[in-house]
Order: sequence, then structure tokens, then C-alpha cells
Amino acid sequence: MSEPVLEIHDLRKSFGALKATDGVSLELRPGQIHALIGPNGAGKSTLIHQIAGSLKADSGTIRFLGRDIGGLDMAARARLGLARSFQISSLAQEFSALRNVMLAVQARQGSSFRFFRQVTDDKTLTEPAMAMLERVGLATRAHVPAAELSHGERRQLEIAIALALSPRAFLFDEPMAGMGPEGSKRLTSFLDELRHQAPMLLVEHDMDAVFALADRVSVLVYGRIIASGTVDEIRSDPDVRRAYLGETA
Amino acid sequence: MSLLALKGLETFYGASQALFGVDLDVREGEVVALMGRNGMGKTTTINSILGLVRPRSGAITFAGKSIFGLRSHRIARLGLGLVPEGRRCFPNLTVMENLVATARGTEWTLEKVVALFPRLGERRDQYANTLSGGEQQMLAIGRALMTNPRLLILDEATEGLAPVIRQDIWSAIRTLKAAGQSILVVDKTLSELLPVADRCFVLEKGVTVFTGSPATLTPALQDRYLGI
Amino acid sequence: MSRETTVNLLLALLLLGAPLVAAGMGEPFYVTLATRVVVLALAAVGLNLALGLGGLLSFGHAAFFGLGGYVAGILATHAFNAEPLFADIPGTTSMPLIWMTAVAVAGLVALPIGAISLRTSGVYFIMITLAFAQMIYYFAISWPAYGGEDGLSLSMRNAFPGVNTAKPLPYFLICYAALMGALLLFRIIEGSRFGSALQAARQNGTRLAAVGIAPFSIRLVAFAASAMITGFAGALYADLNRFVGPSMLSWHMSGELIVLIILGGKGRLFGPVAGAMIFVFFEYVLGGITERWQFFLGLILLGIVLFARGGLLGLLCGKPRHV
Amino acid sequence: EPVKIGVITTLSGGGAGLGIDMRDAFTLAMKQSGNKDVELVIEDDAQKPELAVQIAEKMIQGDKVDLMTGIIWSNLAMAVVPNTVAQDVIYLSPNAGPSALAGANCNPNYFNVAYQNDNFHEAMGQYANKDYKNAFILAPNYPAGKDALTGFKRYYKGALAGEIYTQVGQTDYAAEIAQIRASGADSVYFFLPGGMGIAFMKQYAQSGVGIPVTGPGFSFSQDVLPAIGDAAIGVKNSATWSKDLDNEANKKFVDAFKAEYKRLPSIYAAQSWDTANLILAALSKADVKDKDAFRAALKAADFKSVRGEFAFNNNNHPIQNVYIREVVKEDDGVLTNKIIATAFEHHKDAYAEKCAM
Amino acid sequence: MFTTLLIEQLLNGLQLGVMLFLMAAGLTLIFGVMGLINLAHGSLYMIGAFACATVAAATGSFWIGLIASLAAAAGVGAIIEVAVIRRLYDRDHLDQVLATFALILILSEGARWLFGSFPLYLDIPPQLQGAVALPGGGQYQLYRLAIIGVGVVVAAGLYLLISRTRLGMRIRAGESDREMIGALGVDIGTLYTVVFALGAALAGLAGALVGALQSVQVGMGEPVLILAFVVIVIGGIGSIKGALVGAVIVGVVDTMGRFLLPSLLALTMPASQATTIGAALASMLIYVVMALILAFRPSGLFSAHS
Ligand SMILES: Nc1ncnc2c1ncn2[C@@H]1O[C@H](COP(=O)(O)OP(=O)(O)OP(=O)(O)O)[C@@H](O)[C@H]1O
Ligand SMILES: Nc1ncnc2c1ncn2[C@@H]1O[C@H](COP(=O)(O)OP(=O)(O)OP(=O)(O)O)[C@@H](O)[C@H]1O
Ligand SMILES: [Mg+2]
Ligand SMILES: [Mg+2]
Repeated sequence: MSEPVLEIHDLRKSFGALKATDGVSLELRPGQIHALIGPNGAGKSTLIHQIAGSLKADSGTIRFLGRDIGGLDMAARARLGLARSFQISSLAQEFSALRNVMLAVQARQGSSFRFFRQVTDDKTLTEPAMAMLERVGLATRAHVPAAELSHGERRQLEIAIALALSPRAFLFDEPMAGMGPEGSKRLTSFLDELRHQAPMLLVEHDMDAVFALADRVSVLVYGRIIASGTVDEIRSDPDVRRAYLGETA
Repeated sequence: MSLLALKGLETFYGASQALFGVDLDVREGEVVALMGRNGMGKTTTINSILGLVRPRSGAITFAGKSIFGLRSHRIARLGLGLVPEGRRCFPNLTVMENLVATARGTEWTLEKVVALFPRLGERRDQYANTLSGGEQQMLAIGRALMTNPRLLILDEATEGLAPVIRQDIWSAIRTLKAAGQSILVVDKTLSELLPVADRCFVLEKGVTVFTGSPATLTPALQDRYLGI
Repeated sequence: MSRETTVNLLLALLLLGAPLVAAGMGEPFYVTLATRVVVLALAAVGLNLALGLGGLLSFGHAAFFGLGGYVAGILATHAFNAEPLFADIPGTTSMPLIWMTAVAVAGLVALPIGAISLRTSGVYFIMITLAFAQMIYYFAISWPAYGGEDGLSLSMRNAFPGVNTAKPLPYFLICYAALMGALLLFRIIEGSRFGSALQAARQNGTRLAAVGIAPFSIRLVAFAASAMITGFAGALYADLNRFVGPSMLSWHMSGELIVLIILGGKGRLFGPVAGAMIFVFFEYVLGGITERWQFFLGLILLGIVLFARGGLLGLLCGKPRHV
Repeated sequence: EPVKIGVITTLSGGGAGLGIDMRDAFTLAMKQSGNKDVELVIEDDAQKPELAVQIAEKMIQGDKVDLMTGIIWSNLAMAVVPNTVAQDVIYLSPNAGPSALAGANCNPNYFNVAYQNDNFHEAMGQYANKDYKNAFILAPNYPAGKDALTGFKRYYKGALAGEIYTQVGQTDYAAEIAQIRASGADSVYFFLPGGMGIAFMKQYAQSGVGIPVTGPGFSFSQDVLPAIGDAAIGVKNSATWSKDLDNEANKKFVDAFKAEYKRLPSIYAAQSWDTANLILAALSKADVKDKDAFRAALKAADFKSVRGEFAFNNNNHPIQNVYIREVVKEDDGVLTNKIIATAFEHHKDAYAEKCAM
Repeated sequence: MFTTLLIEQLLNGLQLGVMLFLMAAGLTLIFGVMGLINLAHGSLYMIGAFACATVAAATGSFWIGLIASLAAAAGVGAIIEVAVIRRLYDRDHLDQVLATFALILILSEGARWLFGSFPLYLDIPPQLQGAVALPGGGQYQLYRLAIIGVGVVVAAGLYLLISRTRLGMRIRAGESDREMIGALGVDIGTLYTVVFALGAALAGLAGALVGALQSVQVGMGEPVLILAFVVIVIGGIGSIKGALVGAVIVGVVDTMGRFLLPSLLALTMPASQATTIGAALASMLIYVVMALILAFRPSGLFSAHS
């Protein structure tokens, strides 16, 4: 099997007495969608934050593309090719949807210390950005300021921004949240394609999506991975059913 | 008689119109589902009811009284409890403070809410901005319950909740319904929503395009209005 | 042409035309008054880069304004007294040299101040920048070498090759050209990749970092560039008044620069210009009418905040829109 | 064509009281003279140097004034005076006499009708020799404060129990008062203008430290005495003028001021009154457009000063007496000063020698 | 000898700190808790002092003056809130800066219009004159002790109000999301008017109490404004405990700096130079301390929500 793109070993983070992640290890391999599920407050977002660099881990290692990225800040990790979406959308509110995506395109192209060329006439920015909006179905809303988008539309924009970074791995924190039934369906097939572009660590509570997409599922409870395996293994695991799934599935 | 009734509601954001004539009503003791694709105006409708955005024309009555144009605290005090989209917990208040700051009435107490969501009890002195997404969602629901509303309005209240908790919430909704609580719900999971709803309203581009019982919302209609 | 462009053009023409007419009618004072508008506007354009685009509400920009002024004052004094500055570096009365020094000094001081201040955000940023400015202010008041509280008076205006700077109109034109240059620079920066990143940093720093652009370095560069423009304006102000004193460094000055920006319209190209025009105009006109002028100035400012959202330009041109 | 006099003074903000006294006395003197050929242009500088500069430019370039006067504060004077006199406009200072303008940088267009900043302090230093051997001195940490203590020490021969520079604008003096109490001083000399002085005096009195206090006349002038209250009674202070100074001009002035404004005049009013009368006297002798003649007429100082004998030194600063006054409460309960001694007669400032005029 | 003085100066610093807290208390409420940048705080402080001085002069009683100062400042505060501030909550901080800057101009000139340009007389009430013996032989002024007492009581009261009552929770909730607290049935508009008036009354109280130690004149509020902001920010916005600690740090640092720096410097340089340079450094000291604290703790010592 190929080398893992992302490799986490024994990651820990405490808030006071609370162990939000308590010795988490996992791997993400090329072409893979690795779903991370678990009850609310289990530490899934905390884990994403630590991988993306918006929270500093107390201990443990994070290797990305064979390199230890534990000492890098969030921006540096993003430049290496880690794209993340936020559980609660986080956008440049005054910028239009298009400018939001252009920002990502600009970041991917390299230095932002360019003071002269005007971004709006720069086709190397606008065209790829527009293409991304088209892919997520937001093209008609391209010129609407992010603040005026509906909740679901903002979620779609988050995805478009992550796409525009052409990352080497995606970290998605509940991308389905806020999508209507139709949106969820579309996004599910969209993510399915996306795995060929880059592997993905997917945090999601929408079990239909998880079971449809995941190659591997890890279950996080109270900061620890209590089970990890294929969809079928996880579905039938009694502990997981008790702690998380309930009587569905 | 309807507890809440909307007639021909139109709402604008600045110059752009979001609602073009929404009709909706909720009867006493009923669970009503408000549905529609993303961006069709569900949240705008709810915000218009509560006076969070100012509707421009139409009529809104609650318990026989017109609440159109009233300030939102007056509307809320008449007995509307909101679980808003995106949770909107008060980040600089602790869990406990979020719950008690706006509490009114006696039916739902802190103990009952904690019994419904034990997680909130465990986190009672933590600031809301450090809660996990799902914990914030529970908090928002608990907070609305503690205002003991006559009509509870849930805007995507199960978003981001783990399946077990979601089941708890739906069963709580069923319990509430059984106790005679009126509820207006927006939710994307039809499989869970339709069984509890008494009636459905579907919005498309800011207009009510369908009204009827869940049974009459056929798969064909679902496909047409909701894209399923 | 958009409405805002038209309004901007009119403001620029008005600001140029009025002093030309005044000079033609033998009213040199109005030229001086217009120069004051121009220089204050320039200082505020500098601040607007940090504040309007970057959301960095610096309450300490008077520090850079005053430093620019003191650079001009100190260099000129040393040249006048023929005393070397340090070792054998002499003073100078050449404006271009003074300007370059002022810009460099402002930038160099802004870097460490910015590097420390940018660790904080929001109101803490306001206060820490104020703290640095206050340090410099108290230092200037009590340091006797350059006049302390009494300030430094220049015996004459510094020299610009080929221009008689002592005359109001040529000096006005120099300042006007500087302002237009700064505005052009502002416009270009605003639309550039750097400007995009800077504005995104204001709206949502986390978002910016998540796409791989570190907000800190973007903000730091913007803060320093902003200080440099304001420092430049300070040097011009010193020559305009032929005087520098600690009041240029005081928090009132910082506050006044902020007020100019809000009055005109925050983050808008000509906001500082419009703000400086109305502020100086009212200060001048009311001061001539009544001894209670500050009372009425207050009422007018209050009227503008309450009823003209987004300042004067907001009133004239509506909300700004990003493409 | 009338003679235009530009008056820039502080009419708003915390320091407005001084400027208002200045302006009121000046306009009153002009009114009483009956001279119809004088036109006053009065503007408020709000105690901001840059604004004062702007107004000065306007008066010179726009109003084309012949003379200027009115500034209260040293730092504003330093901003305005050098440029004004360089444009060959005559400036008469009714208050503030920074040392920088008295020595090498003296100017024939600059007349100081008030005092050189050090004068009051020198007088108190001189007088302190009589009773005190161990003085504690304090002033704010800015040029005028340093000039003040330098001036005091120039004549004071005893020892110093302590010397402190306080913060500009400081409002709480508990720490300094504790130091004074602990210092073993036999007297205190302080120069703290405006609100700082009021705060210090109140707190000093409240603290119960009994060591006698002395100060320059500004801190016990008519504009601040009511605010200090009884705490000021008995304090000795130095000044070139006092309400009870026994001369014809002064009686006329005090009566006229009281009648017009229903309050007692302050030192600033007195100096400003003198400035106005000096100008009027010069105007009656020379044409203001003939600068040389007019400067000579001013320099002659041929007017009746409320301060008694008054002449200009080579640097156009006064030669005058400096008195020691004591704060008393009059029968009607009003606090005021009474002269108890003369510290200097025909006093000249220390910088005149450096002036080439 | 020196140690007694040192102890006395420490006490002075502490006292100055509590006095600063008292001056900052109203601002803590309006700025720290409601999140409104109110530059006119100093003007409200001035109004309190003027009202107290005027009424005390007319009635002969400091205490009636004190009540008048509370009433006047609260009244002006309420009017300001309803007429101006209320329209600014949903605006940018910057609009608040401009509006309250305008209010400074209006209130200062208005006060001068009403009360004249000369400083007013206000002395400490006879009941509080004199000193009390401290254990250990020292003496301390009664009035200053009373100020410490009031400061501590105000601190405790505010702390309880903000963190223990439902009212306090609602105020804080309103700061973070006005719309939402309204949608939950709280009349946040009226609540904020009341709270603003309360903050103003506290400013007025401080003006009256501290005014008896200072010069009561136009412009007296300005240095207070900056210091009050410094105190709150050092302590951490929104935290009453922080404001108190911040105030005491500023008070002690400032006092000890003024007292010790010149003598320390005198060890290394001529005395006359040491006094001026020492004084210069002392005046910069609190800002240095503030910059240091914020550099290491970017949201103050006890930020309520970091
Ligand atoms: N800054 C913090 N201080 C204290 N506790 C925190 C902080 N941040 C997170 N926590 C706690 O850590 C736990 C893990 O939170 P996290 O957001 O990772 O959960 P999650 O698995 O993403 O949950 P959800 O599915 O509800 O989003 C939660 O109980 C949360 O309350
Ligand atoms: N603050 C706003 N300003 C301008 N337009 C807005 C604003 N909020 C929403 N809109 C627009 O109003 C329309 C209706 O939005 P609304 O949020 O009500 O949709 P929704 O049905 O709740 O969608 P979702 O399922 O995505 O939450 C959308 O087109 C949206 O872009
Ligand atoms: Mg999460
Ligand atoms: Mg919605």
C-alpha cells in the first residue's frame, strides 16, 4: 500500500482537566476518505484544529507528506497543502463569494506581497475561482457578499475555497451541516469524486453520507479512538452503536 | 384557531427581496414543518416572525394579536421561543448563565433541561464559545425551552448533533407535542421530520408553494420542491 | 464612471481649485488653510491604510506623525546651527532628504511597535498603540534637547530644489502632489493581491490563515507602510507650521486623525480627504463666528455620525461594494 | 484706516479662564480709552499650538493685522512668536516669557509686557533667604518647570531638602507630599500652574503637613484662589502685581474691571491691561505703519502701568519690581492677595546680556 | 526612616490605584461589559464634579452635592444614551468613537457655558477631614481611606451585579448578541439605557469624590479617560477583578516610579540630571508596563472571555 499522506501519532490536548484528544493516532492514505465520527464534544473538531494548526497540540506528532509539521503555524500548513473547512462557516464577510475564492487561488499561487497588479483584472485569479464556484453550484451567486448568502450557500462556499487551494489533503468538519436534502445528496457525490484529487479526513454526523463515502471510519469518544475499521465493521460494533449511532443504521 | 398565522408576508434585505408572499399557520398543539431548498427563505420567514428582520408587508398574528412590526422582545414575551440557525449562544456567558439569563416561566427548569441534555450539566461552568458544535446546539435548544414558550421555533436545531442525540431530540419533540406544545420546525432530515409533523409548508423563492399533511407531500412533490 | 469616482474627482478638483483662486485673488491665507487640509488628509490616508483596509485601529499614529515632524525639525535645526547630528553627519534643509529620513524613521519605529502590538487585537490593539505613542509623547515633553513641551521652531521653511517654498502656493502644490501620489498608491494597493489579503485579514484573520496567508506579516507590512505615509505628512506639517511640538504626538492628534477618517468614510479612497476638508472648514469657520465654536463643532460631528452612515462619502455615494 | 490688533488667546477648554481674563481686560482698556481707530480681531486657540499657528497666519496674511498679542502659554508663544516677528509683525506678550526668546534669540519685533518666566521664581528664591534654610522645591517636568526651579535656585542660598519634577497634568500628589513630610524641609516652593496647583494646594492642606508653602503668584492668582479656598490663606507668593498695589493706574484698573465684570481681576488681566495701554500710548506717538518709529514708541514704555514703574530692558523685556504677597481673606469673605514685601526693585532678567539688541 | 516612607508610599500607590478604579468603574460597565467605546466618560466625570461643587456651594452640604452629582450624571447619561448611543450599538466601534468624541466637545463647552471658565471650589466634607492613626504608628487621611472604602464597595457591588445576577448576565449577553437577547424576550434597549445611566452615575460619583481632592474645572476628565482605559485594558476587558487589579498595578507602579526612579538614577548620574530623567521615565512608566503586559498577555490579565 502507498505511503500515508497524513500520519498522526499519539496526539493529546487538554483544556484544564478535560482531555479533548487523548492519545489519538490515525492515518490518511491517498485516494482515501477517512471518516471520523463520534458523539458531540468527543474532540473531533479539536483534532481538526490541531492538524490544521489553529490549536497547538500538547504532545504527539503530526506528519504530513512525510514531514513533521507540528512546529508550523496554520498558514504554513495550509501552504503545504492542508485545506480545511470550518464547522461554523468562517468567511471574509464583505467580500463576494468570488473574492473569497480568489483569495484562496492567490494564496495557492504564492506570495501575497504583490502591490501593483489589480486582482480584479487578473484572469489567473478570477477564472479558476469562477470554475470552483461552478463546481459547487454557486456560480450564480458569485457576486453576492458572503454576509448575504444563506446558511447553506455559505457552507458551499467553504467547500469551494478548500477546493481552490488544490490541496494534498482535505480536512472537512461537518460539510453536510446546513445543506438541505438535495444539497447533501449533491455534496455526497461531489466528495466521492474529490477523493481522486486528494484524500480527505471527514468529520460528519450525517451517517448516510459517512456510510456512502468512507473507506475507513474511526470513532472518537471522549478524546480516544474506540474503534476503527470499514463501514461494515463500525456499523456492527456494539460499543459504537451504544455510544453514537443509537438505533439507526 | 391558529396560534400563529402569516399572510402574504414580504421581506427585503436592503433593496433585494427575499420573501414574496409567505403564508403559514400553526395551530395550537401542532407540529408544523417549514421546508424548502437552501436559500428559499425559511430562516428569513422565521426571523420576520420574531421581528429580527423587519417585514415590509403582510400580516402576522400570534394568539389572535397582530405582532407585525412589534419589537422582537415584545414578540418573544408573547410566548415565542427561538432556536436560531447557527446556534447563537452567548459566547461570553457560561452554559448555566446562557440558560438562566433569559429564563421565564416554570415548566422547563434548569434541572429538566440538564436531564434532557446531561452534557450541558457536565459543562455548566464552561464559556459557550469553547463548547463543541453539538453542545452549543443543545444549549440553544435548552435556552429556548427555558423561556417556556407557547410556540417553539426550531431552525435547523438538529444540525451537527450526533445520531443518538438527534434521536433524543426528536423524541423530546414528540414528548413535547404529546404535552400539547406547539412547534414550528425547519429541518433537513425528512425521515425524522415528516413522522412528527402534522402539516408541512414548502417555500420556493420566498413564496409558499405547498401546504398539506406529510402524507400528501408525495415523493414526486418532494423531488420537485426539495430535490430528493 | 461610478458615482464615487465622480465625487472623488470633484473633491480633488475643489481642493486644487480653491487655493488657486484664492492665490489669484491675493488671499494667501486660504492657500495655507488648504495646505493644512491636504497635509492632515495625507496623514489620515496613511492611517486609512491600516485602519480602513486592515481594520487596525491604531490610536497611536500621532507618534509617527510627530516623529516625521521632529525629523524635519531636528534636521533643519542642526543644519541651521551648523551642528552635526551625530559624529559628522550634518543636518539638512533639503525637503527630499528630510522626507526620506522621516519616512524611514517612521517605518523603522513602526516595525517593532507593530510587531509587539499586532500580538493583540481589537480594543487591546487600540490601547497598546496608544501606550507606545504616549511613551514617545512624554519623552518629547520632558527631553530638553529639542525644546521639550515648548517644541522646536524652524526659522524658515526647508528647501525644495527649484521651488520657493516660503510662498504659500508653491508649498501647497508640493503637498497636493504628495497627497495625490499617496492616494494613487492607496488605490493601487487596495486592489492588489496584498490589498486583498489585508482586507481579508480585517474581515476574518482565521480565514486568511486557513488559506495559507499569515495575517501577521500582512498586517505588519501594512502598519509600517501606513506609519511611513503618516510620518511623511508629519514632515510636511512641520514645514507648514514652521514648528513642531509634542502636541503633534499627543493622543488628541491620533484621535483627530481617526475622526477625519470616520467623518469622510472609513476605508474609502477619498474618505480622509473629505474628512479633513469638512473638519478644517468647520474648525475655521466656526472659530471665526463664536467663542463656543467647539460646542457647535461637536453638534455638527454628531449630526454627521448619526445621520450620514459611512461618513460624508457614505452619504454621497452609498455603501462601498467589493467586486 | 483703523489699526488692527490680532488677539490670539485661550477661550475654550481647561485653560480658558486665563485667556478670558486677558481678553476682558484688553477689550475693556480699549473701550475706556475711547480710541475709535483700533479694531480687534480676537480668536480662540483652544490651547493648541498648531491651531494658534493657523490663526496667526490668518491674522497676518488674511486680516493683515498690524500688531499681535494675547497668547497665554509658553509653548504656544514658542510656536507663534518666531514666525510672526520674522514676518515683521510686532508681537506683544501679555503673559509667558520663555527664556528662549529673551536671550540670543531676542527680536526687535517682540515685546514682552509681562515678565520673563524666571522672574517670579527668582523673587521667591530671594525672599526665601530671609526665613528658610532648607527648602523643598517641585515643578512639572517641562521647560517652564525647569526654568522655574532654575530661577528659584539662582537667588536662593540655603540648602535643598529635595527637588522633584512631577508629571505634567498630574492630579494626585500624595506621594510627593509624603516625601515632603519625610524630608525635614523647613519650607516648600512649588510651581504647578493651573489645575495642578489647585490640586496640590488642596491635598497639601488636607494632609496636615504643616511646613510653610510658597509659590509664584500664578498659583494664587484671583482666577484660582476661590477654587483653593481657605487652604491658601497665609501663603506667600511672588508677583509683579497685586490688587492693592498703591498707584493711580491700578486703582482705576481694579475699579473699572470690577464694575464691568463683577469679579476681581487677576495678574493676567493686569498684564493685559498694561499691554493695551502700552499699545495705546505708542499709537498716540507714532504711526503703526512706520515700524521703526512705532517700535521706538513702544520701547519708550511711556504709559501708566498698573505695576508702578515699568521700563523695557535691551531685550524688550520688563524692568520692574517683584513683590511678595500674602493670601488674605477680606471682610466680605473674598480671598485675595496683599503685598507684604518687595523682593526686587527694578529687576532685570538673567538673559538680557545674551541679547544683542 | 526610609522603610516607613516606603510603606507609606506603597499605601499611597494602593490608594491611588483604588481611586483610579473608582474613576474607571463606570467605564468598566459601559466599555468593559456593554462593549461600547465611550470617550465621553471623562465628561460625565466632570459633570459629577461640577454638580457636586455647585450644589455643595449652594446648600453648604457636600453630601447633598454628592447626591446631585449622581443624579446629574445619571440624567445626562440617560439622555445621551437615548438620543445618541442607542443608534450606535449595531454600528462599528469607529462610529462610537466619533460620536462620543463629539459629545466631549459638546459637554465640555456646555459645562463651560453653564458653570463659567474658572475652577470651582469643592472641599472634603468636615466629617471626613483629618487623619486616622494606623496600626504601627503611621497616620492616614480619613478622606482617602473613605475613598478606598467606596472604591472597594463599588468593586464588590459591580462584581456581584455583573457576574452573579441575571441582570449582569443579560448585559453581557447583550454585548455579544443584542439581536438574540431581544429575540429571547429581553428588552435590551431599556436595559442598556439603565445600565448606561448607572455607568454614568458611577463616573459622576467618582468625579464628585475625587473632585474634592483636585481642581474642579473644564477638561478635568481627559486624563481620567485615558487612565481609565489603561486600567481596564491591563486588567482585561469585562473583568471587574481585572480592572481593580489593573488599577492597583497602575497606582503602585506610578507612585513608586515617581518616588524611586530619580533616587535610583542618582546612583549612576549627577543628581540634577537624575531628577529630570527619572521624572521623564516615571511619566512613561505606566505605558511601558501596559505595553509589556499586553505583549505577554494580549488580552489583559483577567480577560473575561479569552
Ligand atoms: N477552549 C476550550 N476550553 C475548554 N474546553 C474546550 C475548549 N475547546 C473545546 N473544549 C471542549 O472540548 C471538547 C471537545 O470539543 P470539540 O469541539 O472537539 O468536539 P467535537 O467532537 O467536534 O463535537 P461536535 O460534534 O459537537 O462538534 C468539548 O467538550 C468542548 O466543550
Ligand atoms: N443578511 C442578508 N442580507 C441579504 N440577503 C440575505 C441575507 N440573509 C439571507 N439573504 C438572502 O435571502 C434569501 C433567503 O435566505 P434564507 O436564509 O431565509 O434561506 P433559508 O431557506 O433559510 O436557507 P438555508 O437552508 O440555506 O438556511 C437568500 O437568497 C439569501 O441569500
Ligand atoms: Mg465539532
Ligand atoms: Mg436557513
